[in-house]
Amino acid sequence: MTDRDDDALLQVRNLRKYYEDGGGLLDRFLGNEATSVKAVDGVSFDVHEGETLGLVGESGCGKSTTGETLLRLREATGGTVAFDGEEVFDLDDESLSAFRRRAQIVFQDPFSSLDPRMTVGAIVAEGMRIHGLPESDPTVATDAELTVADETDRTVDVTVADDLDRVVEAGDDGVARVPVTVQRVETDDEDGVAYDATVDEYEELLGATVEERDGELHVAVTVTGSARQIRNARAGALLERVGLSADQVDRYPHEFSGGQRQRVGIARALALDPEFIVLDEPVSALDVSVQAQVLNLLDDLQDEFGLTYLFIAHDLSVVRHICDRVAVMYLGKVAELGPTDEIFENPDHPYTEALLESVPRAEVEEQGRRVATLSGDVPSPRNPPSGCRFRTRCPKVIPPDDVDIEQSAFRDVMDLREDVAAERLDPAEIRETEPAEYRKQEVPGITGENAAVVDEALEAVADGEFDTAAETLRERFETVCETTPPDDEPGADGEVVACHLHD
Amino acid sequence: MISPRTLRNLKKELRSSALAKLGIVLVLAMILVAAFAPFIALHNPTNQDLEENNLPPLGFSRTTEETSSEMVNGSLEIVNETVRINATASHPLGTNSLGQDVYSRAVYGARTSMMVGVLGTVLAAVLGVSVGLVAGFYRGRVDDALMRFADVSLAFPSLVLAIALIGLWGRAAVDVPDPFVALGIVDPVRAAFGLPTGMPDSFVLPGTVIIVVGLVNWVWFARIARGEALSIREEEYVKAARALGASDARIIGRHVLPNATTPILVLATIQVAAIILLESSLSFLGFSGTTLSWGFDISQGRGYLSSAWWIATVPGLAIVFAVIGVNLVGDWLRDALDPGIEGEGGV
Amino acid sequence: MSYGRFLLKRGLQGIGVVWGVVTIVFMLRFITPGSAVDAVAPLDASQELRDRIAAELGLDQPLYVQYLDYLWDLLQGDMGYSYISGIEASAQVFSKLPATIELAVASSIIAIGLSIPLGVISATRRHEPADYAATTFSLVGISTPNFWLGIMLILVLSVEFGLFPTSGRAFGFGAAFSTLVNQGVGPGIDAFWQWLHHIILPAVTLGTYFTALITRLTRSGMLEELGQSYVRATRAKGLPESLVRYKHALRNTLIPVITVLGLQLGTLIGGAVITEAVFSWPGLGTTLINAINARDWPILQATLVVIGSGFVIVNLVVDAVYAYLDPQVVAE
Amino acid sequence: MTDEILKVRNLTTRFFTEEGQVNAVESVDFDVRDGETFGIVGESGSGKSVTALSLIDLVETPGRIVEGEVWYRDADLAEEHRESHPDAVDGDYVDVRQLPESTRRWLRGPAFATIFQDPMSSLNPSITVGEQIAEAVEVQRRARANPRRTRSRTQGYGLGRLLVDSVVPSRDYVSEESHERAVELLERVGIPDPEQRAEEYPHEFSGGMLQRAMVAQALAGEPDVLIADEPTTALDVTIQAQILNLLRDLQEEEDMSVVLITHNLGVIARMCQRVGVMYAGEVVERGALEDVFQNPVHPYTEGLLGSIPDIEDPAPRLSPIEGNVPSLLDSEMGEECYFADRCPKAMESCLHRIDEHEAESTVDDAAHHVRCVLANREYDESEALGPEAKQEVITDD
Repeated sequence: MTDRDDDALLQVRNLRKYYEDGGGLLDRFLGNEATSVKAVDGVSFDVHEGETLGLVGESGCGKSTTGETLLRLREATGGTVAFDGEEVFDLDDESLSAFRRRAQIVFQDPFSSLDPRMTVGAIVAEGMRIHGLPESDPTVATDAELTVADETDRTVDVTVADDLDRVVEAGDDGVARVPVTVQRVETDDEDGVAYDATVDEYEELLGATVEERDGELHVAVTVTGSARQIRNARAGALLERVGLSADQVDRYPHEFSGGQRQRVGIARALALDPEFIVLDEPVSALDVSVQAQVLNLLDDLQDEFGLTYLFIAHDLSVVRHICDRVAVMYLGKVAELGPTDEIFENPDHPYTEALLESVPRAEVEEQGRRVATLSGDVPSPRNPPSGCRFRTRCPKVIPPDDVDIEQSAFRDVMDLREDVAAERLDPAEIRETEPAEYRKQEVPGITGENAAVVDEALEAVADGEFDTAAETLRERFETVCETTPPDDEPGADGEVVACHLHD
Repeated sequence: MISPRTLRNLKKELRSSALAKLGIVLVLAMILVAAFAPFIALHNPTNQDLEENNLPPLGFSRTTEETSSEMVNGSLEIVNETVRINATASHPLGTNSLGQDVYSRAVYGARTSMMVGVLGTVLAAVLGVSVGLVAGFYRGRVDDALMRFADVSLAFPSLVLAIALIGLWGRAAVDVPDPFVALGIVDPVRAAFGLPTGMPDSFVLPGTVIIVVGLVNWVWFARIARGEALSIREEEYVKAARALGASDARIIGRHVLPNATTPILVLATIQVAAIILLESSLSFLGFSGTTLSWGFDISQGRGYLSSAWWIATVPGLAIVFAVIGVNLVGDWLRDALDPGIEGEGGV
Repeated sequence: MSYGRFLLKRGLQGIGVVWGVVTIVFMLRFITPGSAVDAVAPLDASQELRDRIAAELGLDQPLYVQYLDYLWDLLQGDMGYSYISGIEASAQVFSKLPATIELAVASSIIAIGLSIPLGVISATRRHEPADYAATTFSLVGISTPNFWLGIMLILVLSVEFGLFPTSGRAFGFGAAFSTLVNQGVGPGIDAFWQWLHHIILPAVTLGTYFTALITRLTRSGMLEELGQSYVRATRAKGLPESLVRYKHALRNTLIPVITVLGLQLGTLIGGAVITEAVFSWPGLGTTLINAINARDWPILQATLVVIGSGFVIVNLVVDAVYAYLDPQVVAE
Repeated sequence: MTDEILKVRNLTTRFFTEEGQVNAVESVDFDVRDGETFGIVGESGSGKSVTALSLIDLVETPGRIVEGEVWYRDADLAEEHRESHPDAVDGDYVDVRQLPESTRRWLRGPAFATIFQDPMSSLNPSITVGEQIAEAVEVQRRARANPRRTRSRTQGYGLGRLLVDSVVPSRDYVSEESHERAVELLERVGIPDPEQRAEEYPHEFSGGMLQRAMVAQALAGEPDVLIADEPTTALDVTIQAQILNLLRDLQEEEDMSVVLITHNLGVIARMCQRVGVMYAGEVVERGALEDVFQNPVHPYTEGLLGSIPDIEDPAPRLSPIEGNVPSLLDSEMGEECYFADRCPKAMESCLHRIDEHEAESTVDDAAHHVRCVLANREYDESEALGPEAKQEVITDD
């Protein structure tokens, strides 16, 4: 187990999430055994402050489930998640609520991530309403930049309510400051002159009163806006910040395009000014041109607010563009984890290699490129393959060292073993085409002892004895990939290559 | 509560569908008739006048055999003559066997149907939606228990269960004072129009029937609410709310319920129509707490089919038009809002 | 999960529902004001006489004992004896059952036979006369109370034109069938004609609401199905329109329609009760109403149990057809 | 000059909705050559899918193909209609738009075949995959048996039988050979253990396998042109690669032309020889892949290429196209180029309708058409449209 990497904001260790189904009383009685889908089956990684860690993989690999489980939006089956040193799964309600303010999430589908019956302003402000924000932070001092119109000949002192920071954000020096001007006003009542103070920012939320006491002007600046009005103003500001306009606060989600809705989702996540945001496929549902706008926005926000991102996606070119480090997931486990350039330039894990190879590049050289594709389909997470889960499709599956066989031939043997295990072969057809002949078609590249064993197995299949066939093939061709699962614990450098080629 | 998009869809559908317009007209008519019954009824529906019983409606006449005895040269003779009875203007739709005005009883019958239909639906909705939302949202054992109980209560046809419960619990009814009569504005207005005064100062609200109807139909609302809760809780905006730290109660109240209103609203219109039919069936079978009901009038008219067909026909037509109106409004809501519920609800 | 195991599971759930039905029927007695003794004992019976009756009926036992006795008797088919007529409750109820089944089956045949074609025609010939006719008929159909429809049919067809009997049930289907078998074709045909002659009006009365309901369902289901993308893809491969409509769209339309059939069975049986009252058709409906009015508990409970379990059995049949049509149901 | 199998001229499809007339496809021209893969790329709302549906005449109300010719090369068909539809025949080419609707429907299968984006929703969930492919084979077999009468395809299969079949799935309509052919087709597209899989239902297939089954179904009629509408968008990248390889192999072996419609420029680059870029219902640029990708003339094509993160050497920042996709409501579409409000090089001359200009092309036999004034003039800063002019363009009427 690696030591606790102290400056990591998030430490995920051996996270597991299984979905039980068919567990009803009746089902068990009837013998349909309860099966559990192992969506996330032991995932470990760290996320450092200010970093963007990519979590990439094909559908069904468990990346979204990981994102949601570590925010406790789903009940974890096992493992631990430490956020800034605190164990998230053990937080009591009160500290969980504090955690919620520091860690937020943005979702994928623009049409399902916003409540259609709420105005955009209410959506963005909901977080503040739940946490009773904006509350005043006692440590923030409040002050006014006083400008006194020249002809006023009185000395002026200003007192500012200490909850001013509910409206005006503290500057870099940690002080919430608001410009106030005081000037003399001609009035027609008996003493002909009066003094008036106005606040030049957030007029509708702040008020300034001026009193003349024994020759001196006392100006008091107070917060007059209601909590709701302040939240609405803050929501408007957030909408501006994500590229929409404040006066759209009262519009409804159906009046916005996909790209604009994602911006509202981002504004909602920013409302509690979190430190860490899980971006669960934020741009996958968007068109390319809108996608670029949102990616640029996410970049700018990260720099401005020092945010840490967990960026979940299946589009590798987007991940390459935005992530500092990348974790590639396959069937609920981490296959490879490391710095983005290293992973993309020279991938170690065969699955990462296959992924990068498959991605079509938008350039002329791509024309007619022949891609060596993986065989078969992603296995069902209900009963994942033993040992290394990628062995059923891996083009570099390791033959036993006492067997010399060429890689592509060994892949054919392994495919044959899959078919025998799933009883997908037709005994009559093998009988008819003679095992040796059938072997030549299915597994061309093998000779000698290897060929003999395969023929013997096919003979068994022809007699319908799939088990003996599987056993004969296993004795000779059993590979380390199927017996022992590769090590997917992050090393000292936090990297992972879960493949026996690299043990 | 109703989002502008829903209003826009409703208007758009209304513009393009004549049936929707007809539906709204019929329903509004029924509401007005029910509300202002004391003004538009010609007579006090309960006044009996045995001289003028079984009067035919305008445009029809009735013949009847009358036997009278006469002294004809010293001996008693039975004389049979056929007498033609014509309609009278004061009873345009005729009178029933007790001489009560058929039109006025139909008008007051609207009030009963409307009350039972709406209140019954509200009770069923409140019961069903709250249980359904909780079961759908929390799933697990709560949900299983509800589904089994729903299956069981679906095994009892609403009418069968209603008859049993009303039969056993009795027909308690509540005397509700008529607001307009209480204000004393009815008689002066009627006098101004030359209509007979002395309208009933209260009308009977069949309490047991409303409660039973509510109890019998809550399952439909529970099923719909559960279905909605099950699908809405998986929506991303619910997960986002949970990520913001919203409590379950807030999520159900602020996100699940508002988004579930559309199918519930459509089901409610279906249920109002179904309950009007159910109430009239109950009162037809004599299981209603009030005699001022369309079903009861139809059962009275059943005995006089050959001689006074209008006694049973008029209240029946009233039911048909009222229910057609409510069903058309239901179709309008379903076409405009497309809640995706088919075939749910019913008697 | 294979088809057989799916049915087995539904069967077990069905038994659970029947058990629920029986429990509710048993509980009914305890949520009703007044004691069961009142139904039996004469009004002026002395307290001592009333206690003896109560003991005899086992009402003095603790609740759960009564419940277990009730269940045990039920399992043996013994539903007690009618307080009024003294006849065995199960005998009386089962003698009335065929009449109700006849009525329900006859109206279902009319309903399903008429509504599926009507719904399909009005969906495929939208905005044409056929569509408007079907839509109007179905709207009026579900808005008409069936008892009033019955009375109007009697008024017009029986009283005015004397085509049909106003009430009663001459031959049961079984009786007509046995006449055919024992007394040969002549009387058999006559018996069947009598049976048919009496059942037409009640069946039409009960069937109308159901026909209208299924027509509307089939129509909207068909319209929705024709909008699905697999219909467009099927047309794209060159399939003739008739195949697209009937072999593909109609098949998937029937699945939700059949589900709703199961749900709306309660409406059918409820309707039967009131139709029997209108036509004084000697079925469970009339039995139920009389039992309620007379507080004849054994008969009341027996009727409810039979109706409830009949409902569960029919629902099982509906599930079987539904699972057969839609393979995904079994897979879930 | 290889011969064109399909020439589309001035194709215009509009939707007449309550909100008004939507110009989904606006005078689209393109050709598809023998054995070629022609790509149509564009973002959502660009009209690329409606173009596909218009080709196979499956535009449903409220949509209607308002105008346009679809010239399809088929000598026998041309011969057949030379007298009856003289102006619909030009040499071996026939304008299918002028043929009767039934003949156009007859072309689906032997002439055009289509595969759609989401295979799961393109197959009937309650009928086995084998049966649905066998159906496609059967329909072609019966059509070929007696081409004259279209009723032929339902001969001996009356309405009564149909109704029964809608409840009890039977194999009456489909002959035994068609079932065997279906299994062969499943094997042909690389589905293991085809006999067994043919008996399974769509929900028992993975996305990739089901898309292969859709391709098998498309091959039933040995089509000349396979129209693939976003065939791999719903698939993972490794499965996508398998399907693209399959499409290329089939294209070569079956000597079939492919119209590939997608929003993914990478897929276009890998598969297509020539490509058309669509924006707001119009083909704004079309030509050889090299021309369109390496020296794009239309600013939208440039913007599109600039928005894609490059997997090989990622730029620090993307250069997206500002603004949003315009509404296609006729009332809101002015006379100007529809991209004017978002175009970095918009000029005065862009404020009126622009038709296709011929731009220079590096590839010899492929013309490079661009619907933009920049095709034959330089961008002139002085004439540039200011931001307020652009804003005014959006809300001009």
